[in-house]
Amino acid sequence: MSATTVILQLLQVVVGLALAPLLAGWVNQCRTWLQNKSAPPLWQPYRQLSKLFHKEVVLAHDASPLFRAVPYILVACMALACAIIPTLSTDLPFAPAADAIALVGIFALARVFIALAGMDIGTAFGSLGSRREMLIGFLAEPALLMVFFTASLISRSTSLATIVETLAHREFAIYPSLAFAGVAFTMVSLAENARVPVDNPATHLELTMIHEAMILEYSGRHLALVEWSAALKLYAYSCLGLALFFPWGIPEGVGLANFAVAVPALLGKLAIGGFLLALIETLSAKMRIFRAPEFLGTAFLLAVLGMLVHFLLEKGI
Amino acid sequence: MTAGAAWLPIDAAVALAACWLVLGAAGLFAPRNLAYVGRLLFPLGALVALLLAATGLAALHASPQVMVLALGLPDLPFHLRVDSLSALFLVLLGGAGAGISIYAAGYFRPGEGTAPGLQCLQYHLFLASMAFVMMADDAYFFMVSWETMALSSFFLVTSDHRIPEIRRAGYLYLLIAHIGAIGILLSFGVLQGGSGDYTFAGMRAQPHAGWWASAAFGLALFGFGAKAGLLPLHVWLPEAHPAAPSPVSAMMSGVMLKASIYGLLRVTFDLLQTQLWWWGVIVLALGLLTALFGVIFSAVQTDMKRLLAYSSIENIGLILVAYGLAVTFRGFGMAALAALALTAMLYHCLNHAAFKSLLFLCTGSVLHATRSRSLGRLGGLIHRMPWVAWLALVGVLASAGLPPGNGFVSEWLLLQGFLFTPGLPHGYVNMLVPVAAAAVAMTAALSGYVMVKFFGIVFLGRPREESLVQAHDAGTLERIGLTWLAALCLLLGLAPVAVIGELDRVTRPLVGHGLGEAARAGGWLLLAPIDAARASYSPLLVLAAIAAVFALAVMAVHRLYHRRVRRADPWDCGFPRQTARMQDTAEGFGQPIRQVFEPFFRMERELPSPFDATPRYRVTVADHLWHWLYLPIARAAEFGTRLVAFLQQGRIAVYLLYSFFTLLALLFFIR
Amino acid sequence: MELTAVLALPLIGGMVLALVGHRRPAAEINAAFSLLTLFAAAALTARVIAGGPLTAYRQQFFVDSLNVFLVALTAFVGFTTALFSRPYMRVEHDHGKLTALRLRLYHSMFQLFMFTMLLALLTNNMGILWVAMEAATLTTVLLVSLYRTAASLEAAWKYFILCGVGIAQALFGTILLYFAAEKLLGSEGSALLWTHLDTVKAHLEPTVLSLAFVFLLVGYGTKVGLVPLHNWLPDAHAEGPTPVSAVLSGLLLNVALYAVVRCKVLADGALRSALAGQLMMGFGLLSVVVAAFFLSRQKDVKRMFAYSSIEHMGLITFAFGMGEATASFAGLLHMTVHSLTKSAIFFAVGHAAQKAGTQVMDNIRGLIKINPTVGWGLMLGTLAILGMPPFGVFASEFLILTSAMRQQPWATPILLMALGVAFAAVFGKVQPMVFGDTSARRLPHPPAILPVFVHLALVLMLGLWIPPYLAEWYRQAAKFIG
Amino acid sequence: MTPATVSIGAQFINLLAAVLLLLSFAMLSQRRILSLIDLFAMQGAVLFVSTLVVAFTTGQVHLYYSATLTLVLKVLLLPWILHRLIRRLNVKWDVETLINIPTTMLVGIVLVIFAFNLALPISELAGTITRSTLGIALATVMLSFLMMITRRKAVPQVIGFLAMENGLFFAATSATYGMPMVVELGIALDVLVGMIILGVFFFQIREQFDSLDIRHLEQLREE
Repeated sequence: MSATTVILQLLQVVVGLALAPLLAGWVNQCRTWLQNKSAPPLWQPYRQLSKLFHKEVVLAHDASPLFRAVPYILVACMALACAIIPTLSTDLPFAPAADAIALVGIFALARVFIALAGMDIGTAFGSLGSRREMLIGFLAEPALLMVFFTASLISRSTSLATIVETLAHREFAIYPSLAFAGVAFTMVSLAENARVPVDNPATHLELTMIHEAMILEYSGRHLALVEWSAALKLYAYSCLGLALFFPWGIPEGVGLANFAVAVPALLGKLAIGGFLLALIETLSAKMRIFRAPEFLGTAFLLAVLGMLVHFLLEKGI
Repeated sequence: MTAGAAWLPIDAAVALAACWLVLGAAGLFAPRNLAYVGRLLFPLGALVALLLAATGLAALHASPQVMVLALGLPDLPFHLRVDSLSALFLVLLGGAGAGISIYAAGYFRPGEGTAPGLQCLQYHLFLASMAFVMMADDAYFFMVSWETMALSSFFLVTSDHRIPEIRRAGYLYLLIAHIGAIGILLSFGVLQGGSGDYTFAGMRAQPHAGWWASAAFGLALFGFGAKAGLLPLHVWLPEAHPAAPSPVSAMMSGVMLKASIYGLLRVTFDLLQTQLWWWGVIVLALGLLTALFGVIFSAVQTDMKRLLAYSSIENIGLILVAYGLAVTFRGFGMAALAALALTAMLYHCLNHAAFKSLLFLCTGSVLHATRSRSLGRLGGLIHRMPWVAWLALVGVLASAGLPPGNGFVSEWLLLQGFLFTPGLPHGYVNMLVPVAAAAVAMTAALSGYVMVKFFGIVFLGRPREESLVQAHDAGTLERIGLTWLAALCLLLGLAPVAVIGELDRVTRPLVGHGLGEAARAGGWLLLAPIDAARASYSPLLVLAAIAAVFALAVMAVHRLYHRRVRRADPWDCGFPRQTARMQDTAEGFGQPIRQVFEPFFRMERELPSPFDATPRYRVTVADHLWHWLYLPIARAAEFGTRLVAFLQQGRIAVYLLYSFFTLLALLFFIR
Repeated sequence: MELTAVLALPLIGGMVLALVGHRRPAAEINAAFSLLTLFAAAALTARVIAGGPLTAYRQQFFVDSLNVFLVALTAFVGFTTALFSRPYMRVEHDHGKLTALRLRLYHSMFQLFMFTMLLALLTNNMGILWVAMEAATLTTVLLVSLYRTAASLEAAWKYFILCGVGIAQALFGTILLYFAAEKLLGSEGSALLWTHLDTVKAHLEPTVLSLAFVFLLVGYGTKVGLVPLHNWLPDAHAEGPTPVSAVLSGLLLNVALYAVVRCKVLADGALRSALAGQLMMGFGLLSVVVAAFFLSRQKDVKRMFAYSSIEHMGLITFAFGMGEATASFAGLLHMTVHSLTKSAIFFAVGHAAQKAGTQVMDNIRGLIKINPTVGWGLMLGTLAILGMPPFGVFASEFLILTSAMRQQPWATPILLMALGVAFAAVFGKVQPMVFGDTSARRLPHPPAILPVFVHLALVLMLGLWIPPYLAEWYRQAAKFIG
Repeated sequence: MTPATVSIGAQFINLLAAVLLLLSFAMLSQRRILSLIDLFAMQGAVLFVSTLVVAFTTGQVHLYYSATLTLVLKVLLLPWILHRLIRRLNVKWDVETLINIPTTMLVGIVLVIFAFNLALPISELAGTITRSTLGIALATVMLSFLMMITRRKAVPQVIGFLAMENGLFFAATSATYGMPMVVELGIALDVLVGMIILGVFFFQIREQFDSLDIRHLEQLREE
């Protein structure tokens, strides 16, 4: 690995960290437009973050050290995810450290820690949220894994870089299995990012909330980090989706030329993706918590179907 | 033979096992003297365990050695043999045993069940018999060690025998173990194939025809499965593990279950020459069922040790899945892939031994500190017993299969194995595999759920009972034991390349291939079992990255802003009065699982009526198999006894009639 | 010489005790005579090991590796039983269950019983063998009915009638044997000498011999307790005093089986067919299965272990029926370990029952609390008898099962199934007796726990290591059993 | 020893054998206990005579001893003991049977046929003058067995037992000119001792159940 690749690697992480709140803001803006409301400015999330960073931390009496460590762990996990998902280039020196399966593992790690944090204070809502989060998780995780399996069966590899390369730069072929996988992935990422119809990031309505319930007790810089990591998660999932299903525009080589191509392509794709997300959120209604297993079960099923379809139709390819 | 001055590993191993026996016997000299037993004998036992682990490592690098003791039957003296497979499991036994023994040294308290000296005897007998199981090289010695293992562990399980449930658990355990042993004996009988030679060497020499081989395999699967907790023979496990004292639970779940896995491997890949691919498929299916069943049931448990016991069932299921995959690959003659699956399996054996023992020991400390096993009475212990809590967290992450924990490595390998199945030349298997992979993934995810429940309810939140306030942390010896096991977890999690290099020595003799050089090709840092382009994983890098970002973030935030913290009551959406009782109970946390997997359970609910002044909610979750399998068998036996009882009806005339008819019948018969 | 001593000592002992048996030191005298008998038996054994088979008194007596080992076993168990019965009977006496006169009867009959068994083992004359067996029945009848309770009388009555009738069949068989033999050996006494019969067995008339063997099998089989001739056995074991139960299971059944084996050797020689073996295997298998199912219905502890004796006798009969070196070896080994273990169990049970004041298992609880040694003795003995390694019973069962797998594969699953059922039944009943909280009381006399653990230690040793000379000895015996 | 005497003796023995069989049938059908004992005594007498005849015709000396033994034991001693017992226990009742007499007789016939068929090939081999009697002896044994099964009281059962002994003894003498002396003595001793023990038993049973009906002896069973 050359110095440029290392720079590119770091750059990718930094871009991620920087763009993530923007994406969140963009999604909110689109949603408010679609609901005929007047939108907050695009950089609202940045303001919010800095405000939170300046606020002091109000910590419950019996919060354990774990509770204080979790926000940093979350950020770390999400940064790691951004580092290995090919967004600006597929030639990433750090990518070999973790392949698709490991990526799922890292997301799971983050989830487990935030769930533990939710239970740490010992409030009714906290444990409620953690329980629901884990419920979502144990269905979403295998579904996501199956999506990756479909992709990696096509590309005969589980390393994300290789997958994206094969999908992007091999001669064009239509993979019906990927269609299934795509739908499954969309559903999973909706659930994972606490979006309608599974969760609603905009409310504090006790009975419906999941993500918010867990982080109720956070405040100040901790809350800022949690929010930021949530944004990062959304960013990571979007990039993942784009990389898997619309891999075009991610250059193999290094060099500023490629970079110049890659960044606008990414921005464009993210903008469209964000708008679509907002659209989905607007069109669908929040469902009862015990519909969620069915929803995710469907996603899981679709992913598995995708694999079967691959065995059936694409063995030759 | 052990001729010559050379001091071979096998001599050392046998000597060490003998040392255990001696230590056990020494316990009888002062059975009630806790200082003598606890502070002297058990630490010595731990030392012996360490040495045994070292010996195992040495043997792993040495060529197979045999030894014949002048004991046993006149025509069948005790044969012993240490090859790489035995060596690996000896390492496992020694490694886990060291931690558990040192912990046990601090664990036993006066006036609990059996006298400590007696427990010392039973415990070391248990260890020694397991060591001999892994070294035995003929059917008789194997059976003797095997049953001694069952017997000693039975006595340990029932050491607090005043409680009827514990007696019942012990009975169930020993009964199923015995029935399993019968299956194993039959399997050996088939394996010697009429030659009458019951040494393993003789069995290897036998050519086994297809159906006989299948019969032997089936019987072995039954026998060892009964000990491992394979569905539907798992019923003893969730009863016996909670009943036993925690070090014993740790030993049983961490090591003894692996002994049965060892036996299965020994029979399938060593004694039998041919492996048929459909054996693998069957085991794969059974393993999946077991894994899912185990994890689902552990999610709804309210007793922390039962929870862990069911999670042991789950892990055994995963191990068997890997095993089934290996057999299938082997059956189709794909050595490399068989090696991959087998490596995953062995790796998971090591991992489970480490983290499950750790977790059981942690429950032991909690039990001592709070006198309660019920999750409903615990909580907030991270403040009272930080050592146990943080060490438990290591085990929890490992058990949940999260990177960079060790549980993740083996699951990663397993899933890699699944990704290669498209190569299989058999359509149905091809179709089956994605489903299997999905089930495995789901199991892994669910184990995350379980572990969050376990750790969150026991250690986090607020204490659910007033008495928990004076809970104390574990003692020094206990801490040493826990730390040792946690260190093992980290080691296994962070140095996969080295471990796989060792496992390579085991898989080569069994399936004729290994991942050693492929893994080494990726460099010591990067684990790439096949090639880096295909799949790679580096726990060290992952950990380093996370740590780095963590540190950076902490520094940055504290540097750029401030580090002010104000303590206050929890906000909780502004609810005014909150009590610890408002947290999720174990039942509550398991409720979604109960709802999603309703058909798996046999549930009895008691819902309070809305007008109830003192509302009570009760739910018991039972296992269908009792009613579908075990009770019918019991009834059948009962019926048989009623039939024969008719013979003995007390009338002498009738008795005379019997002998008269017997006489006439025989006279008729010989005419 | 030794042989005379072996036979004379118990006889004299019987006489002496018939006179002084009611005095205080009677128990010690009893033990002393048994000890002397043991010494004599040991000497005899040594002699035979050194010098090989020998005959005495115009060949009326005959000692070879088969019966000398049984003689040694009998003398040994007889001695330990005498040791055990010392405190046991004393307690019975103190509880007013037995008068001094009954004690006298007990002691002298005990010695005479030993005499009859030793006679049956040592004689070379099939007729005398029969006489001795009958005499053994008579003596034990008196011992079984010692308590004079309704139940004990009933048990003794059934025992007398059933065994008497059975033995009568054996006599008819003996007559037929004689009838077949005299044409070859002339009608003077030598025609019933086993050694002579053995030399000419190939020429004995097959039809007669097959008939004779059937009668002999039914006759002595009744005393072995083979299903369906077993019905006397549980009653007699349950109702007699425990030392008697111990010797009945431990010794008498062995002796009866020994008689059957002797006859089988002759029959095999004459018939040139596996008929005898097949019959024995059939009976053995039936006994094992039926007894196994009986076990789980028992309420009385001694009755239960009586059924377990039936089961094991069936197993041994099956082994001898297979009739091949390994199988017979296993059979002999199983005879040894069974009588050692079972008598040990009865010792423990006896103390337990005395402590609890009942033989009903549901009322015996938590022996480990009141007396750990008795509790552990019972627990370990039970595990041993159930074929748990590392005890010797497992060794012999392993050998039996393995040779069954080689010769009669069909029978193996049945046997194993029966063993499994037996395990479930017996262990399920014994565990709560030993463990848990107790209701028992302490007793004035300390229990004689030594015999129990001596026996169990021997059994354990046989499981882990069979002394070479013992193995050699079994091999010789097994060789000529066929 | 001329063939004539031999053949006559043989015929005589056959006659006695027939009588023996007849007697055992009579016992099977007998209702009254005292006459049962008489029948048993008669059986003993027949046995005694037959033994004498065999001894005389074959000149086997030891058979004379056994003949006297029979006389003393089975004709005089045992019946005397039984009579005394009956008187001491003053039981005068009739014998009740489990199955009615005619059925018993029918079964008995079947048994006899079976026994004869069984004994036929063997008696071919017999070198003795009394070959054909083996079947009868066997039949006697089986009939007494049947009697033991069908009788409900203790005393008749014992008598059946003794009758079985007689059958065996007859087999011994007729088929093989008697067992070796030692054995015969042993057998006689056993029978005597057994009888005495039984005598003791009767009293004990009586004082326990104040009856000799063995229906009282059916308590020990598997419920």
